[in-house]
Amino acid sequence: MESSIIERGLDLMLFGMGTVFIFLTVLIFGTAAMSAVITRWFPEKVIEAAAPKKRASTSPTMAIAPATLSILQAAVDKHRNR
Amino acid sequence: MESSIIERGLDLMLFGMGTVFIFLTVLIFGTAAMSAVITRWFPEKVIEAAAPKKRASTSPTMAIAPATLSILQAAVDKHRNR
Amino acid sequence: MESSIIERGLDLMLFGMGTVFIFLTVLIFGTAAMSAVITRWFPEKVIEAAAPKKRASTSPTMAIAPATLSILQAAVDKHRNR
Amino acid sequence: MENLNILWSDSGIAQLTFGQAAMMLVGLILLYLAIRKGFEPLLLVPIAIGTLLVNVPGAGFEAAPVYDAAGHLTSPGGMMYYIYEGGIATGLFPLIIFMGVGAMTDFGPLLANPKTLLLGAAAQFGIFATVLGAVSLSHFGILDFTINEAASIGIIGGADGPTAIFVTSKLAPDILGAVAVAAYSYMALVPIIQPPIMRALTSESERAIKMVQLRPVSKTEKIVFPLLVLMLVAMVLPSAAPLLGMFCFGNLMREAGVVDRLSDTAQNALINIVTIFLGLGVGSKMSADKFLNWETLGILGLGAVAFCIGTASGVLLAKLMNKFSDSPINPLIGSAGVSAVPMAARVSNKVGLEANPHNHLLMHAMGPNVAGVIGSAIAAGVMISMVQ
Amino acid sequence: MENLNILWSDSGIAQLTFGQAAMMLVGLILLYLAIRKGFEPLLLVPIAIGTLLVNVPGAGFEAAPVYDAAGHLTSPGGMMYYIYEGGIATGLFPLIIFMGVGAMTDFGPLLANPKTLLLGAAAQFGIFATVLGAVSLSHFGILDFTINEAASIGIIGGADGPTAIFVTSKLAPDILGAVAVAAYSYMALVPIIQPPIMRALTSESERAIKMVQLRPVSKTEKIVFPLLVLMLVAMVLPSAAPLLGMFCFGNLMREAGVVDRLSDTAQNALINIVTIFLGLGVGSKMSADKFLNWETLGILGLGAVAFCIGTASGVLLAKLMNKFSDSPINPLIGSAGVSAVPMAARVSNKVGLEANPHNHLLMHAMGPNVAGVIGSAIAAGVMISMVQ
Amino acid sequence: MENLNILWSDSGIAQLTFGQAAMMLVGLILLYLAIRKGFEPLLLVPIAIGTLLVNVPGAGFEAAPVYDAAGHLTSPGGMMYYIYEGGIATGLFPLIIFMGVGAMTDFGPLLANPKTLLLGAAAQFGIFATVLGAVSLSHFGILDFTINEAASIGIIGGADGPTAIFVTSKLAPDILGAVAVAAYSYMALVPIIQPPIMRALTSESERAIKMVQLRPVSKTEKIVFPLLVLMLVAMVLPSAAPLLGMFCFGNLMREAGVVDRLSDTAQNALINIVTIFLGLGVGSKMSADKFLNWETLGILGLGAVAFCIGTASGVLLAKLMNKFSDSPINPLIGSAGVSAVPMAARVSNKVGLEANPHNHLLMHAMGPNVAGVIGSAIAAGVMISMVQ
Ligand code: NA
Ligand code: NA
Ligand code: NA
Repeated sequence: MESSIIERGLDLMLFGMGTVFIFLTVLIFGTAAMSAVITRWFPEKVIEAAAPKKRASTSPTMAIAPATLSILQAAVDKHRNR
Repeated sequence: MESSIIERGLDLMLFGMGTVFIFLTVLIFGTAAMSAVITRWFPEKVIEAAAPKKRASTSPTMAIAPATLSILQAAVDKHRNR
Repeated sequence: MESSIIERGLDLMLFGMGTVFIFLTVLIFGTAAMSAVITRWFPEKVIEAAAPKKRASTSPTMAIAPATLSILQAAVDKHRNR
Repeated sequence: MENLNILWSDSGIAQLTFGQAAMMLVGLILLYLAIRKGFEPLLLVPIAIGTLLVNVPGAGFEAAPVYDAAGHLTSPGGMMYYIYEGGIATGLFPLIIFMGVGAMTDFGPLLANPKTLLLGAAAQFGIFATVLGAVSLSHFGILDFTINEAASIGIIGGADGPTAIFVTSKLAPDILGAVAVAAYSYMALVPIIQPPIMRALTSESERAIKMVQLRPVSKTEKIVFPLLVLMLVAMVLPSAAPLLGMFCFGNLMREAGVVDRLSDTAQNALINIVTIFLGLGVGSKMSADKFLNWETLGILGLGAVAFCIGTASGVLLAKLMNKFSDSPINPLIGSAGVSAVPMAARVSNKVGLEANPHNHLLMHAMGPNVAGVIGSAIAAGVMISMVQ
Repeated sequence: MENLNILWSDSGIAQLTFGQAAMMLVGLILLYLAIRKGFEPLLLVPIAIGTLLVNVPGAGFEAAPVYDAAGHLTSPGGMMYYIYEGGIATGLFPLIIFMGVGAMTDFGPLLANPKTLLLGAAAQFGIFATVLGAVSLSHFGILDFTINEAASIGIIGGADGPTAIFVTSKLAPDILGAVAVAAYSYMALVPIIQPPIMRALTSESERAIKMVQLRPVSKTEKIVFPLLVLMLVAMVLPSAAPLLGMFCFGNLMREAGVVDRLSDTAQNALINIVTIFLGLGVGSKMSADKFLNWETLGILGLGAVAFCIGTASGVLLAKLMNKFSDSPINPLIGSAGVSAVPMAARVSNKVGLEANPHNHLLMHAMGPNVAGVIGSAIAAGVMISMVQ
Repeated sequence: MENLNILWSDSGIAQLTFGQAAMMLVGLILLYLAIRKGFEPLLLVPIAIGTLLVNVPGAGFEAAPVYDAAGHLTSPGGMMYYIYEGGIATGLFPLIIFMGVGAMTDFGPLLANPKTLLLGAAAQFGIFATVLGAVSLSHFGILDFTINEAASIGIIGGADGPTAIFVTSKLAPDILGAVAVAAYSYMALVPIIQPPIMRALTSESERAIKMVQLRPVSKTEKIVFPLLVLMLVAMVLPSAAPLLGMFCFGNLMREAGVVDRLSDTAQNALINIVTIFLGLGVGSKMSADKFLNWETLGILGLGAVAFCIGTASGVLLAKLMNKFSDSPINPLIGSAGVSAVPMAARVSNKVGLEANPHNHLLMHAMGPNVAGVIGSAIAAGVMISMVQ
């Protein structure tokens, strides 16, 4: 009664893609709802224009951490203000 | 012959507070003696006025380590002296 | 039939020094060959005059990592160029 | 269809119990307190995430690895299992944290005025009074605490997170979650809990007392002091040697001046890494059966009592010392003896400034503040020695 | 003489097998690709060194420790044994890497335009199509893949290294080396693989479509979003909770703003340390008997197919969405749904600039790009749940 | 009363043995040497603290964990137990340190003048002469060393801490404390031990010899060299592959230019963390029964002899090479072949400047200096292969 490997592969595809799409669709609605709730009831000072230049990278390839850069920026700023 | 839990609690309190006080009292005398010995026989250039501004924090909440700050200070100083 | 400990020590010395000398001698020829091949067929812009001042230390005693220093240098340079 | 069944029966909703849902709510509340209210976020954020993860139905974060008869791994354990067994059951994580805290601690103010060590002793009264409270609740059948649990609850009053975790993981691991959450929460609440007690027990003129400036302390004294503490602990109370040994090691690295590389790492990369995993591991004990019961409420209540009694004891002894001391002692620095470094010292300073705007007590309060760390480590040693 | 024999019989040349020599060559090729060609060097350099070391004849890097009957250690294990068993068989290393990646990820662009999450779903079609391909090869007797291996091969198409390693170490550890090498190699080849497919499936005018600027996103949204993902995963697919839980934990540390110490360490010292050992540990599965066979060629081939199908699916769904959406959607951002963060988003941007020099798609492509990370973690959860 | 008894019988004074007191004194002396005299403090401070802690009577730092019949943990082990078993018995800590040292090493000067590798070979004669000395002492019944111990004592002459620890933990763990202390102490004493020997074996005119400036070395040579060493080790002496493999891995990360993140972490956070625990773990072998005996005096004495012979051998071979070489070779660079990087090279430079104030030998001495690291790792491999 073992299903063939092909059938198992088909099952994986059906249920896998199904789950992925259902999950991300639910997440779309959840995110939209969350944003609506927060924007309406918990408005805040906007922190950035969605284009986070300073911390944009999600790659592990950057050699200098954003934190280090901001420390350095602070050091330079501090000096400039003397 | 098991002592009741209340008795064990009382014991803990007596011996606990006793040990804490004895230990710290001995430490007071030990510290005073040590400081006296060092001040008399191993005098040194005083390094700070007991108000260590640069390294005062014992909290793990500070985002920048004192070492980093002093490195940066050195960098800025170095530049100023150019 | 166990060889005496002295014999084992002598063996260790003979084969040990032998291996060390053979290995490093082979490495000398290997290195020379490698350098010759690279210099002839894969020439490159020379990166340093074999006197790597910035990263010379192989000691773990240096408190500030070369990387940190170069970051700081960059910060100071950046400022100087303003 | 069968696959749909597998996915459904594996899904969280199908398996979610009421307890898990409630614990997830607890996790979210902790996150709110940590992020919005600033309650010791370095520990409470990882603890809260640990709470959320360990209550994900069917995710098996706590599962132990399974081996077959021949000793081969058939199923690896969950992440939380490895973190808890590797770092908390062994005691390694709290000890490494303590080393880092030692490397962040400056004993200068304490060395300049060593008698403030007594204030660090007095404030530990909160610990033992609470132990007595817990065993009384147990004796009268109100709540059901063993002596091990009572000792662990008392140590909340030490206002020192790693110490509380170290003791509780040894004596009563089942209440580790509640004890750690209480300890860190009350440490965060020090600015709210302490001032009323301090004001109630002191007069306006006492709060305005100016203390003489602290004498300079030499580098040699700072190097020798951690060794002195370590030798004394070794002679008097070896069960406190792991905690205080690592604390003094960290402090020695800081003051030695020749291993700044190691001191910096102990204060930064290493303590941060361990904090992340310590928090997750503590969170792994936040399961419904261990947290959702009346005992937890008792733990939270008793912990608050411990803080209050410790604060009061410190202030009262400082008042007494002021009577007999040559140099004036502002009673407000007594409350800093509970530790909660450096929050409690800042509270002393703030309440002092209210009474006298030119009276800066911060450095004077740092003495009892770090003495409180030593004091509660000693108290922890007594617990481990007498209870275990 | 006897000693000469020992040294000779212990020497590498005497013991070297053809397979080991070939695998050393593979290691050197990987190093060349990593160092000269820039193929994801952070992982491929340690993997390559691991490959070299584990194929040193007689060095025993993979040896398990030996205990006598009384349980005492008679011979310690090799370094690779400890690294693999401690960090990869337990799943800890990929999870810690995922936490660090979470701390490096900015969900801002995704939050500004949440419907791009669908593109991150579509691109996962490459995963499952490849699974089907692998089982077909097996069914027709061309290559011999089990369903576990097929699932692991498919996940290469997720373009997400830690996810691929996590799944494969659970489902089919024997092919871990080949799968990891394929995953990272193709991630590095994204700028070569994707553009032709993107150009073939879109018209010049589609590629020139300008998208409206993204709305600003508040700090609160960024804090709540990882929690939302975490709760949803907990309810729907607990088998994905380890991966996404740690990812969301890292992201929450980044956005919370109160634990920057921890976030910085997770993004730097911790992820670097774990990357070194993860790479070495993966390399320890690069032995001749596991790598030098036709199946590896099949894995490399199928992995490339997975990337292509994923890219195409993303672009095609983006085209479709553009038809029905109020605001215009440039189909080029669909290819970023495979993840390979941030390389794939940069490719979208570059191809877009060719069609319209004023059209900057980078931020718009970051949405599907990070959505692809979530998507492939979900796919991984399905695999683990249905296959294991 | 009973409780007083418990506290008293648990106290350190009641349990202190003479040996423990003496070992604590040894720990304090090591601290004095490390902090005041600057003796390799990075290792000696942690070793000294480990010595203090492990000799705290009754603290159980070395205790193994206890499990009941069902395999449940009834009593966790002591901190030192976990550190030693996890990092030293497995060999992981010295290997990780070696990786970090590799990432700190610049092979440029060696590549510019590869024949200085021979000096790194000659200086290892100290190792094997000392082995012979140790077995002779044993043969004549003066001290009682096994061949394993003799090999471990010899490796002190390699002037390379991690190598000495790696070999000794494998061959003769009981003398690990004494060997490590001797190795690091003599490395610190290089500026005192070497100059008299160097002056005695060379003439003023030899010491004044100027060497030709080193040729520039290309990036490619620096990348290929660690791989060349690694492949050669793999072919010739696999037992040296763990040490040299990790060393070359570290160096490759440094020179590759594409994994600077990893190289920086290997040189900083990671090596610092491991140094702390390696030191503590070595200290855990500093118990009275293992350290307070005549063998330890023998180890210290033989270690000094090894350094002297190694220094002399290096200088003598350099003299010989100067006779036959086209370009002049200053014999002072021969002493740097013992390794003790970079101290020994600085000593060569300093003694050279005394003879000729314009003669800077530092870079020329760095060649034999790093060659000495390779040389003693090879010697270590021979020991492990022939003795174990
Ligand atoms: Na305290
Ligand atoms: Na993906
Ligand atoms: Na050496």
